[in-house]
Amino acid sequence: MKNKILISAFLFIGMAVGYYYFYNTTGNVKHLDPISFSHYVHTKQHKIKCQVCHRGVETQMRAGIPNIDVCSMCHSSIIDSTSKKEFVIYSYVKDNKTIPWKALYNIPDYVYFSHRRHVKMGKLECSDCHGDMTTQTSPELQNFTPFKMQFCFDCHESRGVSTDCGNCHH
Amino acid sequence: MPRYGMVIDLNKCNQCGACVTACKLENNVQIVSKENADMGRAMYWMKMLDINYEGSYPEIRPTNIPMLCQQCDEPSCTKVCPVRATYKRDDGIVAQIYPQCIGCRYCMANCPYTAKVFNWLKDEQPVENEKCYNTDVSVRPKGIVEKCTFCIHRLQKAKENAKSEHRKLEEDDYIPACAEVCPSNAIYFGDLDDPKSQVAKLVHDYRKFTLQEELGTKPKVYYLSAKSE
Amino acid sequence: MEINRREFMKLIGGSFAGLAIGGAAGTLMKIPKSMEPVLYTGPRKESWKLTACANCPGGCSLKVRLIDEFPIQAFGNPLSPVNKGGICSIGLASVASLYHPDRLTGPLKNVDGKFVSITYDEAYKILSDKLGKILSKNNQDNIFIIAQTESQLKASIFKKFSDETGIKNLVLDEFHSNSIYPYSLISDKAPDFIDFEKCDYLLNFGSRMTEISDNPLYFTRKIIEHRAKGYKIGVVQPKLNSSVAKTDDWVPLLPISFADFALGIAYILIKDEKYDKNFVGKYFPEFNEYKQFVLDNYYPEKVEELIGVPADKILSIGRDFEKASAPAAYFDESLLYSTNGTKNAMAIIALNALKGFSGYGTLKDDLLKLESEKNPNSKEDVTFARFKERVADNGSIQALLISGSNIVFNSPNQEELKKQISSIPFVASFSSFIDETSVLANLIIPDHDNFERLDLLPGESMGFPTITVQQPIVTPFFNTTDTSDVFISLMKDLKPDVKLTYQNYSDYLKQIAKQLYTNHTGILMDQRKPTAIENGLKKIGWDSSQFSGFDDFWDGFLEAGGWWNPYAAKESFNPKIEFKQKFSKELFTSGNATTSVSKNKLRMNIFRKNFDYKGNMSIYPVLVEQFGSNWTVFYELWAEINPETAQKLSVNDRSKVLLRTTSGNFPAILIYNPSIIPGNLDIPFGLGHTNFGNNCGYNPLAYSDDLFDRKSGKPSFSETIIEIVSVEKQGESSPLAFNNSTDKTKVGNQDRRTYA
Amino acid sequence: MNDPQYIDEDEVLFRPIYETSKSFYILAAVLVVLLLFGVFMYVRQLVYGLGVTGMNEPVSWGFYIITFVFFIGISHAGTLISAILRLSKAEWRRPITRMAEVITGIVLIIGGIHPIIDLGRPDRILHIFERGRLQSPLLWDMTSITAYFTASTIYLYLPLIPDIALLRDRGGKFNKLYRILSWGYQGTEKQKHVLERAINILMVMVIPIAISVHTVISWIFSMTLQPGWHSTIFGPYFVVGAIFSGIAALIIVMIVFRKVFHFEDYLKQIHFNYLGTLLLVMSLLWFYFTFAEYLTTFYGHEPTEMRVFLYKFIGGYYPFFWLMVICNFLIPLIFLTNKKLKTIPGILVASIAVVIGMWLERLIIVVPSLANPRLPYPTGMYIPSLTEVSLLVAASSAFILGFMGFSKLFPLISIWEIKEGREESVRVVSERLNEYLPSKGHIRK
Repeated sequence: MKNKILISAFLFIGMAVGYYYFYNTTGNVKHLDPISFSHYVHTKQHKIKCQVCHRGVETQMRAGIPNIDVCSMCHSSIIDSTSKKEFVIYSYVKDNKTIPWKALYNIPDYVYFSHRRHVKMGKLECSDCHGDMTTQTSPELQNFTPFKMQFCFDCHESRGVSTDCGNCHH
Repeated sequence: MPRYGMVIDLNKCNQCGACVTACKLENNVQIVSKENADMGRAMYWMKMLDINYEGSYPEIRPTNIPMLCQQCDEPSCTKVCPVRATYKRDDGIVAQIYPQCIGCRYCMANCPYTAKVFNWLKDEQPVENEKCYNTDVSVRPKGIVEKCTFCIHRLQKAKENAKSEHRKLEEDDYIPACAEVCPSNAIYFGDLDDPKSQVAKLVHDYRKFTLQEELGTKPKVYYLSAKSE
Repeated sequence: MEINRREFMKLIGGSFAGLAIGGAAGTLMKIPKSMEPVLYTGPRKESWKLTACANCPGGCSLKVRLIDEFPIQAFGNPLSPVNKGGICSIGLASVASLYHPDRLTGPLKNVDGKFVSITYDEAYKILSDKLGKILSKNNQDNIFIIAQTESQLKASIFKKFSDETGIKNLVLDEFHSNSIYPYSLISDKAPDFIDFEKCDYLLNFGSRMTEISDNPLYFTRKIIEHRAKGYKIGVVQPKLNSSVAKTDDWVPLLPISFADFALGIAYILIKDEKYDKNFVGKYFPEFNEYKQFVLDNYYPEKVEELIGVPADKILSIGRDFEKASAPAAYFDESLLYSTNGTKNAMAIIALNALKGFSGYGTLKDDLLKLESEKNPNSKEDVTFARFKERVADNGSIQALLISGSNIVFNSPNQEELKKQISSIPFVASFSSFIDETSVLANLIIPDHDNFERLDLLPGESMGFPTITVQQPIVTPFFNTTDTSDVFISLMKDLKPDVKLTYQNYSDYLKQIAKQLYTNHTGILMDQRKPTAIENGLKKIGWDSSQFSGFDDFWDGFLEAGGWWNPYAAKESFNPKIEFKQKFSKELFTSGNATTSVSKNKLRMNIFRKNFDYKGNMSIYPVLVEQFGSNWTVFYELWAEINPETAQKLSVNDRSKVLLRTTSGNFPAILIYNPSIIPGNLDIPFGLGHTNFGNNCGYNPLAYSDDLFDRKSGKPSFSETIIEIVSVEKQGESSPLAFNNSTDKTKVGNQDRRTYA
Repeated sequence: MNDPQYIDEDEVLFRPIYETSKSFYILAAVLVVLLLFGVFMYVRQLVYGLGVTGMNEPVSWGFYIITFVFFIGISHAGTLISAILRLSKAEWRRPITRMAEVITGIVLIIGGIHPIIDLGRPDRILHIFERGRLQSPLLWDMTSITAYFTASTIYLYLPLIPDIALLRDRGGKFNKLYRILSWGYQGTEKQKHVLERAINILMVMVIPIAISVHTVISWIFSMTLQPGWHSTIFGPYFVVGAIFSGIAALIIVMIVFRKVFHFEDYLKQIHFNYLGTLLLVMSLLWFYFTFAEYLTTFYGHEPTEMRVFLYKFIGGYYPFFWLMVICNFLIPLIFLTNKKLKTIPGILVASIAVVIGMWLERLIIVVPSLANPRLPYPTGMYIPSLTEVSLLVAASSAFILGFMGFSKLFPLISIWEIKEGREESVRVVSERLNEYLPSKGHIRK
């Protein structure tokens, strides 16, 4: 009897988990990038600013994920021949191939979100939403923040920014 | 706070239909198949309302009206929405929040202008149109209600651009697609509360009328009748 | 609580089953519609580029929106004097053609009825070998070129080609040249524009000025202004369409009787002696004969008897025309779509001559020195009529080159024409699609899309010269070639001794543009507002713009999207009118328009919709859906009928009917429209493509009788007798092509050729 | 409770629980198939979208909303009738109340699901709770239906407790279930007293809730600006219609079970006569409301209203309109006023006609108004698709299945009330009569 209850409980939990997992696709999707990119090396060691690679962050809606046109600025030749990683990036640059980065932060198409507005005009730090990337030595596997509307909402409310639905949804 | 409104001069409109096309393309409005169109599910946020004829042959002239969401000041659709998927913004635009909508179609039933459309089926767009989707506007999934929003995505962008240039939003910054493309400049758009704007002047024109005035919905889309005398 | 192995397995199984059920439910409930945006990972950088719309002769400047270098939307360029930010439906939709799944991705060769992909070099070799062989046997007369292009510069390349190679049979099926064609028959030149500054009465004969004309958007604005000034507009049109809706007088008349009407108006002018005696004496040598002819035959009552327009209507319009100080009787290409087309045009030109062409103007200087004008022997244009004669004469044409024209779709009697064309030994097409015509070709070398091509679109219809640049805003997606380049290299290969000052088409365009630079006139279509001093300087033809050199000018030209000269000198239009034939009853006997249509025999009046004059609207899904949306008819052909006529025939509104002409039966939905001429059945043109686009509906032209204007060869749109055979049951509908367009991207091994 | 006398007396009422015939299984199988087909069609609708229905642009509500209003209407059978009868101490109510209450319970579930079926995005149903807006009549509706469902379920359950106790004491299958559900009811005086009090409180409570439910449903329509809907009498009109269809459904259920389970001793001609009279009264009342509604429309002659009016009377929906009038008014009038026809089969015919007629009435209310919008937009035609029809069939089979299931678990006629009636009602009624009848001595004096 008790086991039956237990089994049905498991069944129910399984259903809930499955439903949630398949229904809820925004965020928390594990994936692997083709290159084990280290933010730490770039930002801390080489003192490169975020907007150098994420070029649209202050001028555009999208910050943009850099591709070989950006990478080749430094990696047009092998800088450190001992690094295996560098060979990988160089091979992409050499073959003029697009690096198949995986976008971790995806915003649904019905949301209007502009980096320029938040970074340039709203004077937010990158780390406010993305966490401190300068310490990351490998690509992130999880969103720093769950990009749910509540997250936007809390911030907007605490800063007294408009929370009118039509300002962000289209 | 502005109060956006539109004036359509029927004396200038020659029914070319550019506004209809522009609206469909700007807002990624679905193109439906023949079966659905025949059932009355063709989706138009802006449509040329059926032609009426005045007079008798050969002294006969068509009258028709480019019809869009009337953006009422007293909208009847927002009252009945159970989840606040449609509501009136402070600037007068009756917005439709797609991820909120549960698809009960109560607002459609209560719109005296039949201006709302519903996504009956999942969209199967022709490839050529899919590639030309406007990235500023979401593609609505099946099962939700949509309607003209005065191209609210253009307002979102215009506001940001104005702010980045440290100036106020000017009249030319924000204009819906239909008004932009109209070849005969029959569609005026602007702030009704700004006495300097053209729409504010035109709504006092003696030819002005609104649709279904008696219902008290106070549309913000005004028409200037075709009588020129 | 103890759990044994079995229980444990049950637990695991239970949770997995739960996962499966929940997952299935979750996926189901999610209602998967996360449309992967086309360029999802890109930075979605927005940019705007200017180009020109080449879908009609208007030459509107387009402002194209690109996301990550891919065009997605087109709007009107507000700085262009042509369209001032306005744009029509077809211009808006035009981006879609770039991504059309049916677009050809490279040259094709027809091998035993199947199209096989080949490289450009192979294709070019076949073409030049074939032409070289024919030319070497001095069979120039057996080669035909049919070219349709909105660009006069491209047309001049074709002319140059025909001059150099001696191929006289060049049919330029271009809106502009068609509209001035009737002038070439009776006068030494054609007017450039309606002078709206002077013109105070406009009588429009059959031109759909605001939709399908020389410059629809300009006319749209001008007609509103014209009326706002208090001037009248009269229209003689077979259908109450949007060009008529905002005018003062509408004379419902079929094109076949336009000449009678024009002569009726002329009668009033002559009788009232209100014509321009000065002009007539100077430029109209045969006036007395003309006068006598009109006075004898076209008194209003007679005209009423002939064409059924009430005499008082003729009188009132005639009085309006004669009262006006600068009236213009306007017509354009549309007029030629009638068996009487050229005659009508001549009568209208004569009518204008009575008022000294005072409503028209012309530019003092020719805008550009085009290539072909150096050769006077290309004056005489070959028309479709000649092609029809020759193609009917089996075996006499050895090669046919078709560029930009879908003649099969645009002709009546299509089955016959198809047979005739496929009997030609060598047919080369430069179409981007496998359309009704190119399916018959042996060789297809696809042209660029409008957004991938460099071209200049000059225009003079506004009273000042404009040149809009059509420039490549994307690098060509596929292995396509600009047709002009093909012809230029053909010219070089076939006639090696020809000295060309340019290597390719863009060189040629630069040469032309250099004329603008060296002339130092006009301004670019950019935002710079010239000062008063600059204005003064420009008026006398001195350009103060500081360009460091031609390259600088060229860059600015491309960036601004065009050039115009608002200060161009105009002059009034004084042509010499010479009727080569004497006025005679044979020339001006009216068509049998008034012969009463018996019982259920109706006149089929084909009309064009949606700015679509080439019949290629079908490749834009958004326009196809919108085609009949005013009548809530979708993806289907409809026929409009006057309710009174319909009641006599006892057919109901919105009933499905089967229509019969001598060429066959086709279904349509009958629609009551009180503005239709009684006895007419108005059917839209544009649907019914069998090879590309949305192959829905029917092409009424395919069912028309083979009637055409004997001079220009243009098919008649309004003279076929049609019959309502039966009222069909509901349910039958034409197939819709949306869903089966998946495999069309692979064009190479398709079996589309029906005539092997 | 082991007294054999009682068991013998009402044994026929227990029999359906213990004896199941072959035809029961066959019927159940058929109904389950129909139900599953409906479920399949619904899943299909989930996958392809609401486009699989026949709804379209102006006619954005169809069968689902009609069925919803119809089923919620039928739910009034139950609680309202049984509560009113209980309240008025009508002794003939005793064998009826249980069935009436069961109808309410089952039908409310089925009806309540329909708005969800109608949603374009059922996965977002929780938005109603998260971000609900009280301005929307839809939300009032949801609140009142939930309240009504809760109240009526309890109202069904409470009078069931003594019977469950009886079943528990008899032993046999489902004993565990009965033990849990009977809450240790032993029939002591105190328990009886508490139970009766609870029933009394609930029966007073249920009546306003029930009336509010249908009024609120009518408000979904009458709060809008649509011609043909924007009417003040919609509230009472809907309530009357609801009770009307409820009684008809109750009569059908009673006649069917009387025949199937041989309840002839309990459900006698007199019950049907009384209910038939009630049905006749409601029919007349319904006609009065309908007449008033359409006469004012016709007399006022407001163009948009007239378009809807004419659409119903002579336009596209005229067959349905006149069929509704025949079903709801003429047939009941003929069968229920004529003594010869007012037999049990006659009453059955009238009731079936009324059920069909009332469904048509909902159709007549919902569709023509939507099909004739105010602006001269091409009017829409509504033709239901297979999905909608199969879901209607599935809803009906669910209703029957629910009843069949209930009959296998619990007695369909309240045994303890019958018993109580047999024991006490003669005394109670005579006492009551004596209270308000003038005594014989009075006359003499």
